[in-house]
Amino acid sequence: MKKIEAIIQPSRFDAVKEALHEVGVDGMTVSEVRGHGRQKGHTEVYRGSEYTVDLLPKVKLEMVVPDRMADAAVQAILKTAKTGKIGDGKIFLTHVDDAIRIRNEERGDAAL
Amino acid sequence: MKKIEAIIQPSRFDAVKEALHEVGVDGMTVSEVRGHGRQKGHTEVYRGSEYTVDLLPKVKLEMVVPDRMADAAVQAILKTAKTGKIGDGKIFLTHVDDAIRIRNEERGDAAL
Amino acid sequence: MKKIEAIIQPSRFDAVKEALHEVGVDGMTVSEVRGHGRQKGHTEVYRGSEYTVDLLPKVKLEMVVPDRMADAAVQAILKTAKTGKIGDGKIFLTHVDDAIRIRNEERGDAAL
Amino acid sequence: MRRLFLGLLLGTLLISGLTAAPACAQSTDSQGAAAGSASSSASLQEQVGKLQQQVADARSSGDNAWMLVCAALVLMMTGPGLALFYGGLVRKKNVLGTMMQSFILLAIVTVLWALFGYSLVFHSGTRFIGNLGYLFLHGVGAAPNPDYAATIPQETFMVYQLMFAIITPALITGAFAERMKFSAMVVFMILWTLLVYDPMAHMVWGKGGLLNATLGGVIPTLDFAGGTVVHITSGVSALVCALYLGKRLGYPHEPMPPHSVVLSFIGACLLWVGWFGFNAGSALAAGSLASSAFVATHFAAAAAALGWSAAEWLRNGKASVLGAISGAVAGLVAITPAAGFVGPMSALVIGLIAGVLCYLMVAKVKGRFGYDDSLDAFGVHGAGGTVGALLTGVFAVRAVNPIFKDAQGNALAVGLIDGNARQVINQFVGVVMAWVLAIVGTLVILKIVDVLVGLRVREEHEIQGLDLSQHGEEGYNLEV
Amino acid sequence: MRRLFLGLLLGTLLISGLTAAPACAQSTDSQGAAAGSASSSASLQEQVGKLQQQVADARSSGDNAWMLVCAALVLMMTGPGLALFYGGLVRKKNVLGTMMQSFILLAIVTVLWALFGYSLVFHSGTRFIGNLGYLFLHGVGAAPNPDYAATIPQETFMVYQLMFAIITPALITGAFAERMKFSAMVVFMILWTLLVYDPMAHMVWGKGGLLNATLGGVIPTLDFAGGTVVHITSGVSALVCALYLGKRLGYPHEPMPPHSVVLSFIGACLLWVGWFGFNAGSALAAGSLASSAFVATHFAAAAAALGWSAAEWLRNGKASVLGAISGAVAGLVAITPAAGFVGPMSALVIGLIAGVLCYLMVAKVKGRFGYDDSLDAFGVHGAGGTVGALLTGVFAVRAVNPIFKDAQGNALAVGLIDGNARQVINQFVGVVMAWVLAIVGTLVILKIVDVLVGLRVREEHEIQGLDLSQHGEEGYNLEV
Amino acid sequence: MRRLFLGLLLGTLLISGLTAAPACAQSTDSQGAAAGSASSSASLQEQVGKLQQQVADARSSGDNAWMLVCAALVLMMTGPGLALFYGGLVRKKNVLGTMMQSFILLAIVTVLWALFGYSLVFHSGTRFIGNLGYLFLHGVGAAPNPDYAATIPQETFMVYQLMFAIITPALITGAFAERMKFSAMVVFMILWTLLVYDPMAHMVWGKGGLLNATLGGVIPTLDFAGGTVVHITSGVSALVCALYLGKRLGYPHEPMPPHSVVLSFIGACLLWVGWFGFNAGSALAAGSLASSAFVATHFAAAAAALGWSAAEWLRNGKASVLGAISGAVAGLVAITPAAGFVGPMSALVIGLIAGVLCYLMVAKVKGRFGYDDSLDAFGVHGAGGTVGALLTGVFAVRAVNPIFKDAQGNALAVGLIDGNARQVINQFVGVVMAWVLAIVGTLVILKIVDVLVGLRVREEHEIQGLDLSQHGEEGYNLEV
Ligand SMILES: Nc1ncnc2c1ncn2[C@@H]1O[C@H](COP(=O)(O)OP(=O)(O)O)[C@@H](O)[C@H]1O
Ligand SMILES: Nc1ncnc2c1ncn2[C@@H]1O[C@H](COP(=O)(O)OP(=O)(O)O)[C@@H](O)[C@H]1O
Ligand SMILES: Nc1ncnc2c1ncn2[C@@H]1O[C@H](COP(=O)(O)OP(=O)(O)O)[C@@H](O)[C@H]1O
Repeated sequence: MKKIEAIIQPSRFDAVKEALHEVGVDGMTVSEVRGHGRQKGHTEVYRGSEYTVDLLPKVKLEMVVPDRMADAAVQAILKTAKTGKIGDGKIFLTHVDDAIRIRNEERGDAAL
Repeated sequence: MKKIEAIIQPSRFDAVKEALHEVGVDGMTVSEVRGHGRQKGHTEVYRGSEYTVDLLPKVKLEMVVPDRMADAAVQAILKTAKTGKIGDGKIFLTHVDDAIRIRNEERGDAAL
Repeated sequence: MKKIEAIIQPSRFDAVKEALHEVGVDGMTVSEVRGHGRQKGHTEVYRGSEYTVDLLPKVKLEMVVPDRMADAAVQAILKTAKTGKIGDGKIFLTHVDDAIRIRNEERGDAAL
Repeated sequence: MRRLFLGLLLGTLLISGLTAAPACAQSTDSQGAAAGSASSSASLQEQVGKLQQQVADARSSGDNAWMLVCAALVLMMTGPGLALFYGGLVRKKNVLGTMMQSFILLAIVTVLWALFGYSLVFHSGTRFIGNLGYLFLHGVGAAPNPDYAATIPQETFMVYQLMFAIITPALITGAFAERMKFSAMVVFMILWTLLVYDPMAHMVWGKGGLLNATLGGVIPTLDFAGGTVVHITSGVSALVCALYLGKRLGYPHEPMPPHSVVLSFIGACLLWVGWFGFNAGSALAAGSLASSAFVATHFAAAAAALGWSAAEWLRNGKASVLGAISGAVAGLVAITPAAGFVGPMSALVIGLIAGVLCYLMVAKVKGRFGYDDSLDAFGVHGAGGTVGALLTGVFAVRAVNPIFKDAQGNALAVGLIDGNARQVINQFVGVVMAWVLAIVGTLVILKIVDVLVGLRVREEHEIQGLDLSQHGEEGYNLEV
Repeated sequence: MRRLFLGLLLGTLLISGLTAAPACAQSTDSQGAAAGSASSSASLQEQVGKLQQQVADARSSGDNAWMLVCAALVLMMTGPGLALFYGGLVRKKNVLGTMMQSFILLAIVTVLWALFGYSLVFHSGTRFIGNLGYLFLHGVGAAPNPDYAATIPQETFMVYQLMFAIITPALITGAFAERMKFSAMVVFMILWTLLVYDPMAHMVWGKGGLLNATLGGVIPTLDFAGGTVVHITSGVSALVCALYLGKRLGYPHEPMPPHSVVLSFIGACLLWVGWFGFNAGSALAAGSLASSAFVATHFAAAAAALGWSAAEWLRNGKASVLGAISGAVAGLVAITPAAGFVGPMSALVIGLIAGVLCYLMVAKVKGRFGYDDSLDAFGVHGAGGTVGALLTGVFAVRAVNPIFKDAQGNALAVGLIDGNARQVINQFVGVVMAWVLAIVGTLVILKIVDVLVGLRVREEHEIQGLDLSQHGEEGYNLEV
Repeated sequence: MRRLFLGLLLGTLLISGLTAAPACAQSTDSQGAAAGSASSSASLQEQVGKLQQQVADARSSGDNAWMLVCAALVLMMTGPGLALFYGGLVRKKNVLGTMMQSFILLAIVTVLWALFGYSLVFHSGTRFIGNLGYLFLHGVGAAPNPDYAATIPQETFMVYQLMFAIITPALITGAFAERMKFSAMVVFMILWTLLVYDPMAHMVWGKGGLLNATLGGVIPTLDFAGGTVVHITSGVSALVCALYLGKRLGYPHEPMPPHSVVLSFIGACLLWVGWFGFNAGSALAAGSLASSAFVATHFAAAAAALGWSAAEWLRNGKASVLGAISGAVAGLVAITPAAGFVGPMSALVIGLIAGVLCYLMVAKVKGRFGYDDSLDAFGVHGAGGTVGALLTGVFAVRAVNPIFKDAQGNALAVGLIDGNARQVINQFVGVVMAWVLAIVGTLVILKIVDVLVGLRVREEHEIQGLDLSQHGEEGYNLEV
């Protein structure tokens, strides 16, 4: 099974979630993160002292899916998260050894 | 060495931490995440406009352990995080290549 | 390519970011986490009821880099994040299968 | 620490030893002194003459104390009250931008008022606007203006009324929250104050104004503390703004829950507290009319909170906190024109009606028509103000406020339940005037501002939020 | 922006040119007018007669101004004051539910008070409860009720006292925080107001009440602003609730730190500010007794904050913010019954004692007995109120308030240090009455409500939190 | 610590025993009398005599109502006002520590004031400090002190002035925020109150003080509500502290943005509201001077908010919320000494100047010199206070306040624009005195405290934050 980690623009999150749902990915874990990359940040000024914020709010989705679903999931994300502007984010794919559903201790693909 | 990632109910966190401690897992990194899965969320209504929240608060534990401890750790989590209801969460196991303790640059299992 | 996950002291974050920038690592994703380890926490007392906080604020950096850059990145982190005191944090290295830049669907090292 | 402390103690004792000496001579009772001691030589007539002045001063001292406090309370309604109420309702990224809109109005309207606003409203002039006799507050000083308030310095009256001129435009900002350019807002508000608020306030409250009930108006409309002047003008203008600017990106599909009902709660409570200054202060003196208006205000707020909560409970099975506080505000809005005219039981009824009605406006009507009145400025202030203005015509009674008198000075019937059905019509006329002025004025101003500076922020700025895009700041920086 | 600005400036100048004309006639000095100009023809006696009424009005204006402000201040104590103080102390998931309990009481108690509550407390009746002469506030209007306050409209007195009736039950909510059903709370509070508050308030403050010190009571108990009526009844009822409902899930093993000491801090400060309305307002006039009560209130709060902080410092090596603000509240509670009877130095002593004592209650006693008085409503209000009521018997002096007089009108000793040891016993009786009434009344009501609707939320609702489970909302939605 | 504590307790009891004595005999009850029925048998003269007392009481009732409210408002400025303003500006880890500094001063300064502070300031004594005639508030009761305020109980005056003594040291805490030990702060403040505030306040406001403008001072300096006494002393001492303590770790490289501009916003608004008590209350009565000061205060705040915002807009292309609220505070600071002396248009000018100037201080000058005045206590209060004190000499006019009179009682010119150029020099002398006293006094005290307890927290404590290291708490616990 594969873990898909997608870092996306917060404003695209709802669309991405929906698209994933459509290709059959339901389980996911979401966190608020801040991203640093090519996208340039902004400057804030407090009483004359400027400071540059180059960490921008992003949403990180993590979902572990059976190998066969990975592609569809990635496509769903790409389709909905892309705005074509710098800062759209990244997707990373990693191999996961095992998954366990805590509720009933199911393992492997069945647990996803 | 293995990374164990457990997404659990916030209310079970203290118990899980304790159980892990007992089997010898001390180091871990914890984050607040929101989970999406089979567990159905709830509806909030603000001035008559309803909206459905299907992202529920969860706690994510990440711990990297030597291979031989992985099983004990997983069992400890299962034992304490399980309530038997939908939404109890998942455990994922991944292979980790190396670990380094920043303080003294120890590597490998010694760093855990 | 490799994913470097570094859990560091929040007060070292700016220095680490700068050092990584210097060795050519720009993209990274940052999150606020809480760490549990050897570093002992502190006690808070509210109206006479004490409680021990053993989860301390840490910053987690995640960056996926081409294999050849991994070492330099790790060194940069070690150099800047180390204070020599317990609680300095850990670095974990994992193999990543693939990376995709959402904006233009580039894949592999080119996406980083 | 210990040593220091001992040292201090010692020092203190030492000093006290050195100087304790005679001291506290302060004995001759000087309380009476203020009134002047009855010098036996002065003729009684002289004493009485002097007393009359002193009594006037004493009366003024009580009334002025009250009115200054009320002015401070009404300021507190805008900042922090309304700013928090609205600030809590928007998304985190817009909290500062939203609060700033109220705050900058504090500053801008104050300056406009000092320069010419007060004059345009309260100097006599035409039926529709005052003239510039009080330009730069010329002649507005310690002496009372008996047309408006005979027992307090005109300066007090002026600054008290200023607070109304501040909060009224601030109420509008709820309608275009999260999407209007700051610069556009500033220009819009300057024009709106001049073209909508000042005329309307003059018509209702200014000497010789068209709708003034006591100072020579043609159509005597009752508006104790600003149902037409404050709430209808702002609420209806809000609706116009919401329609003209269009919806927020993502509305209504994306959830846009309040980022902090806690902030809104604080704001609502401060609005409630401040509203006593608004309504009871509109008696312009600390007499029993102020007490009556105070009670009516409080009762209407309470009843409306229950009304909204009950309606919600029936419909959703739960009473929400946002509902309860919104209901209270709706009740406060509706009682505003009526506060000094109705008895306590009528206030309960008015509040109850307003609570249920505004709930329906916000939860049903808005959804049906689909406009994006983001923070329900129209649903609460427009609707609540209108129903309040009309119900004032129903529930006003001479027993509370004998405002209409015949030639012999006998009190005449005031509202419908008092036997004066006509008043409902007068109220209706006042309401229509306010609606028309607000709609036309606001449309014209929006058009002007749209052409001059553009109304809406750019799409990416709307996504980024007003705080960063308009002000270069963030509301919260909670990372370590 | 720049162009617009210029345009505006130009426009302004233009208008000023057009209308600058004559204007500012406002010249005839009208300051004296209020007092009536001394028409030489009127007989002196007539003038004096008229003056007497005007003086009464002037006096009333000052006192009424004060009392209306105090009413607003006491409202501010409940919302946002207490709501924030309590709201900050609970976990995030319960913040709205906790604040809502205070807020809905604002609404509910107001309506009950308007319908019959005021009558039950302040109309004369039996020794234990008033009769229904003031039902629906019949006869409660502009005229003062000289039994209670001769210089302010009875409506003012009524609404001021209402604010006490609101905050008292709201204090109880601290004991059952984070686990009581909203519906159960509502029913409980309606009954509690009727069966505990109204009788107790009548006994102590109502004309002919059993414990009334000046209006025909049998056992003259001193309670200036509500030590027995407000703090003991609420604090002891709180303890009963905490015991009856049982502990929160996880208590005391799971940590349940305040989710925002910042909110509690704001709340505590607003309580302090509002308490001046509570205590100094209880003089029911703006004379020197109000000043004295104001000073005593402030001093006790300060001393108690230091007392609690010092105790903490000794025990933990640190003074906490939560400790300092809790101490201030404890001092305010303890000085409440005493405020209008004791001198400033005694107030410092009372505050200091209360600060240390309440700290011990909360940090030691509670732990030993193991009840879950979640926000220490008993530890602070029950204990602080009790010690304050007793110390009032010790420190009350006629120099501050000559409340007891002999037949010749000479002031008699008031408290123990004034030479009247008996008063301590009277205070003790008052305290016992309040404890007994609170315990019995609350137990009965809890039983009833438990049977009717059930007291506690379901376990999963308690875990989910009151905000979502009871109100369908969240306090904070900080995600973008 | 423990022993000391006992000593204090003992001492207090002792004092309360010694002074509980007779005290001030509560003027004959005039409450019911107010309406006084004209008994036809009483001679007219008697009636008039009685009326005179009643008029004095009525007057006092209005003024006392006002002054008690003002005292409450000024308390609200420190807590929650200033505490929030400052608390929002620091990083999250220091929010409680910062707010605690204000709060503990509420408690400490109150006790010091009760014991000897009031006496040192307001009892006559030398030109530099009062003597101990009012030790333990001996003789400070219901009777007015006509030297200061003839129409209110001296107790009211005392507690009102206390609120100024509280907020002044609290302002300093902005300079050493995020790095000073709590224990050091406590000791520093006790000494500072004694050695800087009390003398300065006596010199300017105390009878016979060197700079007192009306009660026998040598160099009549105008300071209506505390430009020199409050803002210069605190602001300049703040600068000294910032320099002495050195920069925060990481300053200025690490970003240290305000953790919650929202909190600061609430604080600033409450400061604005409370400032009416501060400035208009300094009229010490509810007459037209209070109204005038109220208006000047409000206008200056508004103009300064615009001034700062405009300056920012010009320089950064954006007006920030933090800028607008900082500007308002700067305007309030600058108008403080002038409030009761200048007309409304002058107030606008003063505000505008202060807004721009303080912006430059904070955004340019601070950066150039590189000191770490963390929350700009010097930039706003030191600079704003100084410019305000000087401009008072320019804009003060007899038309607003005829403070200087010739032998015949004719009003003399007051400030420069009134024709009295000398006053600017007097103001300058006052300013210099305040600067010198603040610099020298603060340096000495810092040295002492540094030796005794050490000023700065340990490095790891600074990183951890004051909340945890000094108080063992956290401001927010938002995890479920
Ligand atoms: N190498 C990386 N490792 C981890 N996260 C990355 C990496 N590169 C980019 N990111 C994440 O992706 C986000 C978008 O990347 P950025 O370079 O700004 O835009 P783009 O991918 O469009 O060039 C960043 O904000 C960061 O969160
Ligand atoms: N495939 C997945 N990848 C990542 N996280 C998942 C996945 N499936 C579930 N989760 C996490 O586990 C939580 C519980 O899953 P859910 O389906 O609701 O309950 P259950 O596992 O008991 O069926 C989710 O809220 C989510 O955070
Ligand atoms: N095995 C582990 N898995 C995941 N995170 C860990 C692990 N061990 C330590 N950490 C993280 O590293 C941080 C520092 O570890 P700690 O043991 O306190 O100090 P040190 O590494 O210097 O001995 C912890 O707070 C935690 O966030």
